[in-house]
Amino acid sequence: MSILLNDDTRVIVQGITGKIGSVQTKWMLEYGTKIVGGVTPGKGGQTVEGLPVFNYVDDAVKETGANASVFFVPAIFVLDAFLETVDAGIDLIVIVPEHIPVHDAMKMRDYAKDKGTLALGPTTPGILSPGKGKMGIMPASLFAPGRVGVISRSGTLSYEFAGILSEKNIGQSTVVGMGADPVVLCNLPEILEMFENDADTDAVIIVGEVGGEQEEKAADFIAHNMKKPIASYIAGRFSPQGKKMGHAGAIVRGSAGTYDGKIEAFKKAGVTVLESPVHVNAWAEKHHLR
Amino acid sequence: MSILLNDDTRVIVQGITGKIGSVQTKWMLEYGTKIVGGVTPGKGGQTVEGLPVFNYVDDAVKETGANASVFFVPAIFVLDAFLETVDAGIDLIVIVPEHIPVHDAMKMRDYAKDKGTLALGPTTPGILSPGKGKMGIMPASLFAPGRVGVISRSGTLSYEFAGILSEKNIGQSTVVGMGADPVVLCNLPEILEMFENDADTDAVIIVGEVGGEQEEKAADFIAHNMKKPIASYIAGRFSPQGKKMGHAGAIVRGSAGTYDGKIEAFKKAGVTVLESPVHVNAWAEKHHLR
Amino acid sequence: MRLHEYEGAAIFEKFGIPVPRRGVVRTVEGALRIADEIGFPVVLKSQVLVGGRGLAGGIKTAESSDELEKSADDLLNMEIKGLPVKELMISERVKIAKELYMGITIDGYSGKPVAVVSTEGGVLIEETAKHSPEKIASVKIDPKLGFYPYQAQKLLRQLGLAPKPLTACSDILVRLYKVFEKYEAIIVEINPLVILENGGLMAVDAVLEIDDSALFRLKKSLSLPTDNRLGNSLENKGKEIGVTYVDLDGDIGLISSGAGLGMASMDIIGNKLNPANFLETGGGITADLLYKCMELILMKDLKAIFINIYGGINPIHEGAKGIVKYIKDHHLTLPIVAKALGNHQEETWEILRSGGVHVVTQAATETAVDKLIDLLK
Amino acid sequence: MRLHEYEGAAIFEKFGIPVPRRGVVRTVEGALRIADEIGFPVVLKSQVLVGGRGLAGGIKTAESSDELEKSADDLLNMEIKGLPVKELMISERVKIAKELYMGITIDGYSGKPVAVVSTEGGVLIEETAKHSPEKIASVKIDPKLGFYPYQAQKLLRQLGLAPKPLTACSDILVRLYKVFEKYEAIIVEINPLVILENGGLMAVDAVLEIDDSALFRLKKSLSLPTDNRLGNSLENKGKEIGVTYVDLDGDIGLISSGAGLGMASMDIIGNKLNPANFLETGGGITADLLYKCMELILMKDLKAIFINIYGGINPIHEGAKGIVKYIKDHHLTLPIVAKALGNHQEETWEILRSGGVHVVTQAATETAVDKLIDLLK
Repeated sequence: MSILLNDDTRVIVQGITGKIGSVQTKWMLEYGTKIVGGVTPGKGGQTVEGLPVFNYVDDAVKETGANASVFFVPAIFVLDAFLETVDAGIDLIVIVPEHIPVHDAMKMRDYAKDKGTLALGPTTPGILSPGKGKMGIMPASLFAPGRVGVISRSGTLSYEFAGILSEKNIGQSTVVGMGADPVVLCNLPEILEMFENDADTDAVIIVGEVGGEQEEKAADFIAHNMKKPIASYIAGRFSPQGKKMGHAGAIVRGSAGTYDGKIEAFKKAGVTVLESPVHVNAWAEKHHLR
Repeated sequence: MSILLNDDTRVIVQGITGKIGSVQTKWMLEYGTKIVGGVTPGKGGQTVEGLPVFNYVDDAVKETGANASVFFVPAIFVLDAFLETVDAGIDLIVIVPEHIPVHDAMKMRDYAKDKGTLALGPTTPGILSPGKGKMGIMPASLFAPGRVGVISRSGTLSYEFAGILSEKNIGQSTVVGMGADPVVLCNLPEILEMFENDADTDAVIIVGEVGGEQEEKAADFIAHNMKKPIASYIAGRFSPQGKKMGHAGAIVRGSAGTYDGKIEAFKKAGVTVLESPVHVNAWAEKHHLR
Repeated sequence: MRLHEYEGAAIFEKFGIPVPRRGVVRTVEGALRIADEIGFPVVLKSQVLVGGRGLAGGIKTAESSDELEKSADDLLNMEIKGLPVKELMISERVKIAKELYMGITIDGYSGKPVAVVSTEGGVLIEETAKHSPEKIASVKIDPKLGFYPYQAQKLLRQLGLAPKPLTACSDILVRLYKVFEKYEAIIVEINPLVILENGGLMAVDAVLEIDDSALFRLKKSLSLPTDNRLGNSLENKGKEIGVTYVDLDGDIGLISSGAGLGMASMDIIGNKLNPANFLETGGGITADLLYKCMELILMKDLKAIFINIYGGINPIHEGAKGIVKYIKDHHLTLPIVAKALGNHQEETWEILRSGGVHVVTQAATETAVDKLIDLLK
Repeated sequence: MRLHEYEGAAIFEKFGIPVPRRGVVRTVEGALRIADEIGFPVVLKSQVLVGGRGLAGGIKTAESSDELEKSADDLLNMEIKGLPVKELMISERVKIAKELYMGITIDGYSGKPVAVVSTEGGVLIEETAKHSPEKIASVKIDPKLGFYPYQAQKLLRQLGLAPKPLTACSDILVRLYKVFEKYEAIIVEINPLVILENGGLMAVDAVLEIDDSALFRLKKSLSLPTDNRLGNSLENKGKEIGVTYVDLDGDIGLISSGAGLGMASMDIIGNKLNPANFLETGGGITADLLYKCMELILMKDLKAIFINIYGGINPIHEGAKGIVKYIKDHHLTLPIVAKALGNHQEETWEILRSGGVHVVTQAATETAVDKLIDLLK
């Protein structure tokens, strides 16, 4: 087993007729993902890569039995399409697009929580379970099957870690992109819990970055709930200060959000802190991961 | 027992320092109601009729153990005060004021339902259980203790029915004003259910009026759930057409809302239909009510 | 408060709903000027705040200046259901392929807004509702969440529209909901929403009724006069003093506290007497208010007055004082029957009797009506 | 997009938040004219989009025309953190009894707005947060329900304010939330919110930062220029072509795909080399975009270029084509190291090598950084 994606996952691609949606559909199919159809309003009846295209998500669900959806919908339409998808009863939604208004993301998060729908993103490369399938844009060549779980706030850093591990023949069970936005639809501890409960994952790598308090909350969760070995890397130690959230943000978070605060929280929780991505090899060796 | 009001009911009066609030407090106290305090923002620390006044509802609850509230708050402040009162954990709220914006009433209703708070009104004379107490403005002289439940959409018609019954020594268990607005916080079937389950109520009188579909829904509820004798009067048979809700309203409701539709629904449900309030005496005699 | 069509159309336009080119005029010359601007053919629509103006002949079309001149003159000299036509809206006549209906109102029982759509727009929409319910679809809206295009589409899909008009309709319905929300409407309605021959959509009528209770916070964004919008001057006067007044044809003045009691009084009077009005005071009876109520109902020729009031909010003897003051100020001699119960009722009866009012002290309204009939024999 | 104080103040005013009388000027003469209108003493505030302008000397007061003339001239010839002061806000100087703080931002972890208030307003508010957390209170807001006076009061009660300023503050906080909601803010802030000597309240600063991703639907209601608002012209240019560009002091050009990978690159470069910038392409690499990125980073004098990209959304060889086209068009000879992995990577490497780029094919960024250091020896 892997987390999130499994043999019962039947995926639709929203925005399938777009340039990106159609190419990514091809790549997801090539990787063995069970894609059952697509949705683009007004393009119902067409086919893409041999898959049926529907106007509405509920039609797609009814006709294909889909239970998961990956979004390549233009940012300004994502909120509406997301609510539609939740209402249609889809269990897992991956929001790849970036530049979703954060006030929309708050509404999406709230709605998904209310209805018990699991959603990742926005601005996520998606999920990839090597050898099983992928929902999103992760470039398949960098991944290898194995027993290490990776969860990353940054899309490209998840590729970097998978690439480094794969080069040393250390495979991954599932690689999850949380999404890089300030408000994401699923927080870090929820993913960690899935990895902890996954029989096919032996250890977990958390790829974080400065800003927000996902890592601090995760550290707290790990200290109380996790037994598997965990390594973490926080990007941004030497980075120019990014977007400043003003006083209110700084006040609310206190020391949360800083590199030092995150590192300290992880160390307290017994998490191995990696100073650089390439150090993951030594950690994997120490824990005999493969 | 009576419904809604009982020996454990500890009432606060919101807007207690106003002209109407203070007079009505006096009258409610004179009727034996257990009033424990009042709330008027900015008037905390004063007393009215010997009762402590608080600035905030949560303070009043903490200090007095209040679990019910009756509103004499100006219409434009009612929404805010209502949400505050629900949040403070009050179980029963009676909204006496009229002219509450209906979009506010929709929000209030939704919030109360979400939090499981029972609320009556807006534009209700309140609740009166003869000999026990009252929350609201019902003039005590017209009521007498007994075993007939009265539920009325119209304030003054509830007085008319109670008056007619009392003159014939037929007492009431509880008289409930639902509120005369198009959107009320508690619908007719919910009150009927309480009367059906009340050991001290032998029969129920429903005082309805043309417009809306409370009576139609109540008829449906009665047919399936009630055993006690029920009489009903619908005001508006010969009345000039009131506010017209336009096509949309008429379309949504179909024949609901008309005098004939309501009468027909009640008759089908086995409810005695009274052509005039005074006919209630014959019905009461037939059922040996007292 | 119901808005005129032209006021509603201006708001719809601001919210991005397509409406015809148009202008509002009070004269034939004005009508000609507007028609010149927008080009013939045009439609002339009487701006009166009653339903059914089309069936009453209040809407005409004109192909030429001559025709326009005549029609405008006719309409501006016309009354519709007793209301004189003072304003005309002159608007472009569009080429209609199909008429739809859409509206949003409040479903009182669930306490939620409800959107209603139909493929059968036009004057007979209520008939359609009765006889072809399958041509009508509706959905309740959670006002906390708002109303999104996907929900509008889901509703409109039930009507079997083609994809293109469906998307355009859903866009308009979402905008209509924003009007409903922003203006705290009791009803917003487009009937008909026209599919044009060129495939576009246009809102050819605009109904917008605002919750009077919300006007206090809408006045700024509305910037419309809110007074004197009722057709009848006495009804406007009632609104001014804060009571509900409905004008009727009879000769018995009727004052009641509460709409329910007022309606019951009408029912009990039945065909035995003819009320001249229906005046409902609402809560909070004061001496001043009842004085003004007497003044208002006596603007008509009355044979008698029937007063049916309960004191709840205020002690009722205050109201009695106002009635008696009016009687004395105006040396009123016509028969007055009053049933007045509630707090301070004994005091009330005494005061009323001091003004020569026939007081009924029993609860049943029948007794009071019988008394009045007796007096008029 | 962060608004200037005067832009924010105008919006606050429109939402009923009391703000000082004021005017915005670009010249000393303008400053004198405004001061004459509102009367001395006045405050002169530099309108630059960076924090800490007060501590940097960007705010002055003037009691007289002479003083104003001198201060205005000083400020208009000043730079704050590298930004020239082009505009001054001249505003009335109010008599301050106490300075409070209030702000609303987004709590990312819960995904909800959060309101923050403090009795210790002023420039040192973040210090207060660290050392006297009891003087700060905050509450999360359910955006579905909105933010009501009773909630604002409940929050403000924690600060122990007297009833009168508490009610007035809660009114302002509720209005501030409406600004936050309407303008899809990332942050709105009043610091300080001043209790005046006469007991009134006034928002003496106005911070409003709008979510860039929401600008598409806000442009109409904002009616403000949305371009070129960043202090640095290269950063503005980055925004124009759709990438995040941060200007730095070094001499190594840095292009990365993704902020995380960019930050990791910076971390790994550490103190070994000095980046001249931080350019993050976001998703969707195309030939055209990478051509423009090359153009942008080469507006500075560079010793070498470091490219660290992954192809996810698009096949990565497209981006490579853009890089090589730029190299050939401009006969670029400076050393370029590129680590480029993802879809079509072999093709990508071939293309890059054809432009003389040193290609690294391993995943670890270290390898690429080592290669660059080697080349620069």
